[in-house]
Amino acid sequence: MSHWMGKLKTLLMLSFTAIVLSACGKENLTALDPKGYGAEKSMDIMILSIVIMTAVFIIVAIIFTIAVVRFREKKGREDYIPKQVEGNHTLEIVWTAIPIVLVFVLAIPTIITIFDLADTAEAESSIKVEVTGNQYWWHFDYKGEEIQTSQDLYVPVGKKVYLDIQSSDVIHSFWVPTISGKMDANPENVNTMFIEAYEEGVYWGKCAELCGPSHSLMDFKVVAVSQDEFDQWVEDMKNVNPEEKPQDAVASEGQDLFEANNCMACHAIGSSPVAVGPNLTNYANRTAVAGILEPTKENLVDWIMDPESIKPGNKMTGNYPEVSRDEAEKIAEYLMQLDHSDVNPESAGGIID
Amino acid sequence: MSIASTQKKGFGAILWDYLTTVDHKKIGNMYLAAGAFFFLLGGIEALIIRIQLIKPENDFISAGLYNEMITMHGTTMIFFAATPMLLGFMNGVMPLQIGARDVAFPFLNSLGFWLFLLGGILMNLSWFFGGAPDAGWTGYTPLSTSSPGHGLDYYVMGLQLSGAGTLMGGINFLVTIVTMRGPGMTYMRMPLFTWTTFVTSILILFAFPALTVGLFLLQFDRMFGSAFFDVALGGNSVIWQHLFWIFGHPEVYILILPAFGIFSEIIPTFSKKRLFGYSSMVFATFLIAFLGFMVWAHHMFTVGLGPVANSIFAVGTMAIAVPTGIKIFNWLATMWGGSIKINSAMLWALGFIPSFTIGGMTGVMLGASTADFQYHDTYFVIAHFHYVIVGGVVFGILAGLHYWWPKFFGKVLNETMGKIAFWLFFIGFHLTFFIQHFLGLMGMPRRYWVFLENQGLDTGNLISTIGAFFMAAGSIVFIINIIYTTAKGEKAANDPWGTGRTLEWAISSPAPEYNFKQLPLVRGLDPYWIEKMDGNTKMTPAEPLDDIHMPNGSILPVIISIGFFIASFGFIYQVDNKSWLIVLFAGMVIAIGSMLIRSLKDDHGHHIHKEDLEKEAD
Amino acid sequence: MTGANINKINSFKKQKQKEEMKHQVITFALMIIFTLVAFIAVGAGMNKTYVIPLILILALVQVGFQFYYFMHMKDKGHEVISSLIYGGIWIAAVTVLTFTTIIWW
Amino acid sequence: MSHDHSLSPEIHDPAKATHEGKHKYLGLWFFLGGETVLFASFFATYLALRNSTAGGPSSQELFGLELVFVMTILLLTSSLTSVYAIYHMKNHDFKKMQLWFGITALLGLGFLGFEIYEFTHYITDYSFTFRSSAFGSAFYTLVGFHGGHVVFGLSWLTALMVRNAKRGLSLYNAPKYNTFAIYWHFIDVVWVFIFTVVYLMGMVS
Ligand code: HEA
Ligand code: HEA
Ligand code: HEC
Ligand code: CUA
Ligand SMILES: [Cu+2]
Repeated sequence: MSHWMGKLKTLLMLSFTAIVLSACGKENLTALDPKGYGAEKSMDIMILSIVIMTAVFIIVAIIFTIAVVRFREKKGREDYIPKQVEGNHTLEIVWTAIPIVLVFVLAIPTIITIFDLADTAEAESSIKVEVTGNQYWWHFDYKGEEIQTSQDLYVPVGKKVYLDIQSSDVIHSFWVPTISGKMDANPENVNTMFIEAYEEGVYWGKCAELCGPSHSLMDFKVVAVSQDEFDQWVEDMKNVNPEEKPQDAVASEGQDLFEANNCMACHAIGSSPVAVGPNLTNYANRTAVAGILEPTKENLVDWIMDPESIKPGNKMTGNYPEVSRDEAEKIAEYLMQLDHSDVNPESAGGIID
Repeated sequence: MSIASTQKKGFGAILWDYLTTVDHKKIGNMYLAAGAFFFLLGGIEALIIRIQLIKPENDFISAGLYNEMITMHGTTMIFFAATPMLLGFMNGVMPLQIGARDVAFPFLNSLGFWLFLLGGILMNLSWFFGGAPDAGWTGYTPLSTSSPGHGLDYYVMGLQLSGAGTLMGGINFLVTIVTMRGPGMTYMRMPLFTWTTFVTSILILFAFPALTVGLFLLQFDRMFGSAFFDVALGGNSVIWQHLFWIFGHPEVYILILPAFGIFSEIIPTFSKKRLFGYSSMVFATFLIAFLGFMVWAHHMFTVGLGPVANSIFAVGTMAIAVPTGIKIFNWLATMWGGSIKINSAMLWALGFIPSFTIGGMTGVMLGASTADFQYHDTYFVIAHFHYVIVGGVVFGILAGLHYWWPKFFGKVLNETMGKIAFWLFFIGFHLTFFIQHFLGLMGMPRRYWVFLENQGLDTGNLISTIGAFFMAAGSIVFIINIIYTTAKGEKAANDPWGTGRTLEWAISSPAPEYNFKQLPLVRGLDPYWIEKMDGNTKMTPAEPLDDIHMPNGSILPVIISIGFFIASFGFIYQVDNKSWLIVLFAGMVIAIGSMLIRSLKDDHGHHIHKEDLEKEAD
Repeated sequence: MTGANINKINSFKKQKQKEEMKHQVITFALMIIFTLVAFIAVGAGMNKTYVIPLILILALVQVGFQFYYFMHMKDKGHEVISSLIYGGIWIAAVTVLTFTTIIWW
Repeated sequence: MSHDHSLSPEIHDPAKATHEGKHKYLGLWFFLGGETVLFASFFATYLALRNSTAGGPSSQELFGLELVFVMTILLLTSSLTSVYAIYHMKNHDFKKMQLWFGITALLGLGFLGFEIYEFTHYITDYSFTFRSSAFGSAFYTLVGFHGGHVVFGLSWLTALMVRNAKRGLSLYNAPKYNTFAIYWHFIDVVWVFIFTVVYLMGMVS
């Protein structure tokens, strides 16, 4: 019996380690490979707690195993009545005291990091972005810069960026696992949190609070670029001219259609307070269409023609005149040519797919 | 069994008997049956969830339906499966354990059950009337106030009904334990399951009102235009979260404490050894309950309550590890030096210890607020609470079912099938939920209808889904076992395990209507064991044989509950059309009218006569 | 027991009840006074920082009177009851404290 | 349980006289423990929302001392009259007990009348309703739930008095009256907090 048991065990162990190793998950999405300040602090506490937990679990497992193996009812001694032990004070004190100590060991660093992460001392001197969660997309408003973007949040590497997070409708939660833990976007108050990316990259963001049918599709990105590139990007974004005519005819027609179909009522290009729908400035450099689809023209056309099939319950569906495929293609062409900056996801190392 | 059942009854008579019964054992069985039904329902919903997540971007069910599915899965499992099944055990076992003939409020007991059942049915009817609630079992505002359709209205009314029922149960058990302990049954001689029933009832008493208030506010906002959660009129959505979790966290201890009680009965019985550290077990139970009220905001670490609040609640949360640890180690010490017999009931108990310990530890990890910024609302949390709930509560329920089945139904469940069911379920359970810890940390938030391709989440989700089917297989084997045992099983002895320690094993299986012909004299902890060790086969009676006073059955609880059930529809639909107010009033008239009848009509109960009792065998 | 005995006991009991009733009336009078003080304090436009703690304390004392005298919580056989009520009050206090501190606006 | 009925063949301590009475008495007390949390939740919600007037009338503009004072005195007095009723119950004077409970009911009714007047006053003269603002919702809900408890108490008392009018006092109904009295005091307790926290504090800040 023990023969095949042993083999089974090794097999299990092997597959387990295989899973765990491959299981750090996707780089730039996983929380297990932190590349930002908040994520790193969380990781420290995680590691500390896992060490404590593993130790305690091993102790429990050992006592458990010995008890079950050694004190099984013996054949032929079914009538044996063990001694009826009432308790043992020393033991009971030991297994009360040790967990208390362990809890303290975990609690103190936890409290220190809680206050560390809530520190807003540098908020005034840092970049500030107003983050608004909307049913199924994120809006970013760079304070004092007149820059508005949606879905892609550009930040400089190695700098604290303070986010003032709020919601325009239901509760959402802003989460970029590799960079930082999450913070809720509430409708009635502003939560402030800072993020700091250590490395350049395009990091996945997720909405972590149930917010309706398309909650699972409310992805966004943090694009961390070097300070120089960031400055460049800010400069470019400030100089966007929303009226600018595209070069080629198709795109130009697209622009007219964009206006004719009332898209402007919800979508701004350039810095404009309109925020019913995502700001479409610099659309050519978007990491994704509607947050989740690959940034191709076909996907964009699909979106414009039938957003409902892509994001159920989104707030664009049904609020604009029907567009034909031909029209949609033209609009897409126009949007795909909105290239307002040379700093783009590629500058941060590209979207990892 | 009792006098009445010696004659064969027709189906109608049996049905009437159950509709009108105020017998705590029958009510207990009904709680178990209804809870099991809802467990299967919730389980099927779980399977649908897992099928949807079997591969990336699956479209097995639509996004809206998925949200309904998780909401109904969570709500059904917590409120209509786990809680009632545990109430079933309390009803069926606790009065026997303290040597009582009945509970303090038999009528209220029945009313509580029917309110729960109709609440559960009401909520599930939403599937057929335009869609189930879809804001998660936590129903966070303003998503829940703005959710279109009537799903959330069903959620409010269903929970309100069943919550009222549960509250009645809690008060009933408290009074029963305080006033109806038999001769010699002092507090510190009460079996642990009775203790946990007591403490759980206190938790119910103090936790459910917060939910009631929260639901009222939600109901008023949705149905009568108030502005508690309407930000434009100064409302505040965080109030709901606080009220929900002031209830919600104690609720998880309402689930786990009775399960702890069950294990504290089973482990000594099958280790043939008294429970190690009885008094510290009692103390730990109280401490868990007390701390349980002081930690609710650990569900709200990311809400933005500020570092001070987060620190306080983090420390409070971690502190619960201490009393729970005391319990774990006491169980281990009980087995240590014992003579452990491993049958199905014990197997579930043994499976519980490591599984729950893992779940508890991830709980403490979640309590470390800084780390929770990463865990929160991901599959790590899903993994945590299924480890404690399935590995703790469901294992506890299954252990209890195997253990007390003979006492409830007079037959011993089949051992072979019991073991097969355990192993299938146990393996499936770890397969499903262990991997979810990693899924969460790899960036998979919870309540996700789909996960995207190429995010490294495929394998984990596949394994998880496979595990769920193992659990389903285990459940099916258990169902077959029940059917088989009912049809073919042998009649059980009073003390089928031979090592029973508490009073319920001193009487016949199933227990007679009046429980104890003569109330037994309790001489210490584990009274039946004491008598057996002294060579007695029976408890010493503490009173001469006499007439036994019994409460009368009544159909009113059913009618009252139906009245409120009807009124609920009035509440729900008067939003669309004011003429539904008629239904509301009609329902209320039925309910309140029946309550009046109940209070104005004297009901002194009846007696079972001494002469009839003498005819009955022991 | 003889009839005379019962009568004796009864008159003894009556006496005791009269006494208790006297206490009840005193309690009531105090409650009315507390209420008056609270209303006057507010009506007279006293400073907010003093008035709020004052009226809260008056309310608490009054409620104590209700529980202990009118509702007999001071009597024997109320041990379980009072521990439960205290439990309820504790949770009530924690709830109110949170809602007045960590809920914004 | 308690076999010392010898001392009191009558209804000296209705809370312990019969099993059923004892159960009811304890059950009600435990229920009140739950009610404490229930009202605490309402109070807490009110405190969190009392300044959320959304431009509508605020507590200072609305509340007046006189009305609340009269209501308070009515309810407090009704507490005392119910104590008198119980006093007479313990002395086996059924008639007087009914009388004092009758007065209790009238005082409660008076309180309720004023409350209804107060609400209509706010609604008609200030257009301050349940839907005006979060403050409005919280105010009417808290005070209204208390009022609902008064209504329930009055119905309970009426039912008891009518049902037992011809039956006199017995070991069967004495515990019922006694249990009611405890409930009635609790309603008073809640009101003490309402007039303090809602009205008085509302007028100061
Ligand atoms: C039966 C149900 C049950 C039980 C018993 C528990 C027990 C615990 N839970 Fe859990 N929990 C849930 C059900 C339960 N939970 C549910 C349903 C949710 C999610 C709700 C939702 O959002 O939908 C949740 C969520 C949840 C969260 C919020 C996570 C989030 O949303 O971000 C947290 C955070 O602190 C938490 C903590 C704990 C802790 C510390 C315990 C402790 O009680 C555990 C104590 C036990 C042990 C620690 C093991 C034994 C001890 C020892 C062997 C001693 C030595 C140990 C140490 C020194 C560490 N739980
Ligand atoms: C008591 C509580 C309880 C129990 C027992 C379970 C049991 C299970 N739960 Fe769940 N679960 C919750 C409480 C519970 N759960 C809660 C509160 C949530 C959160 C909801 C929310 O986010 O709002 C949740 C959420 C939740 C999710 C996350 C969904 C999401 O966030 O998107 C998942 C996913 O895997 C899951 C899976 C499971 C599985 C596989 C089981 C299995 O253990 C189930 C095993 C049982 C069966 C498989 C049944 C077998 C039935 C049959 C075989 C049918 C036979 C048929 C007939 C006889 C007709 N549950
Ligand atoms: C009622 C307002 C509204 C109108 C009108 C509207 N949209 Fe949108 N649009 C939205 C919203 C809201 C979203 C975000 C949807 C989501 O992600 O949930 C969106 C998303 C988009 C996106 C994806 C943005 C991104 O970040 O990738 C594109 C492209 C788009 N709309 C194009 C158009 C075009 C073209 C039209 C006109 C034909 C149009 N929209 C009309 C509201 C509107
Ligand atoms: Cu936004 Cu989920
Ligand atoms: Cu919790």
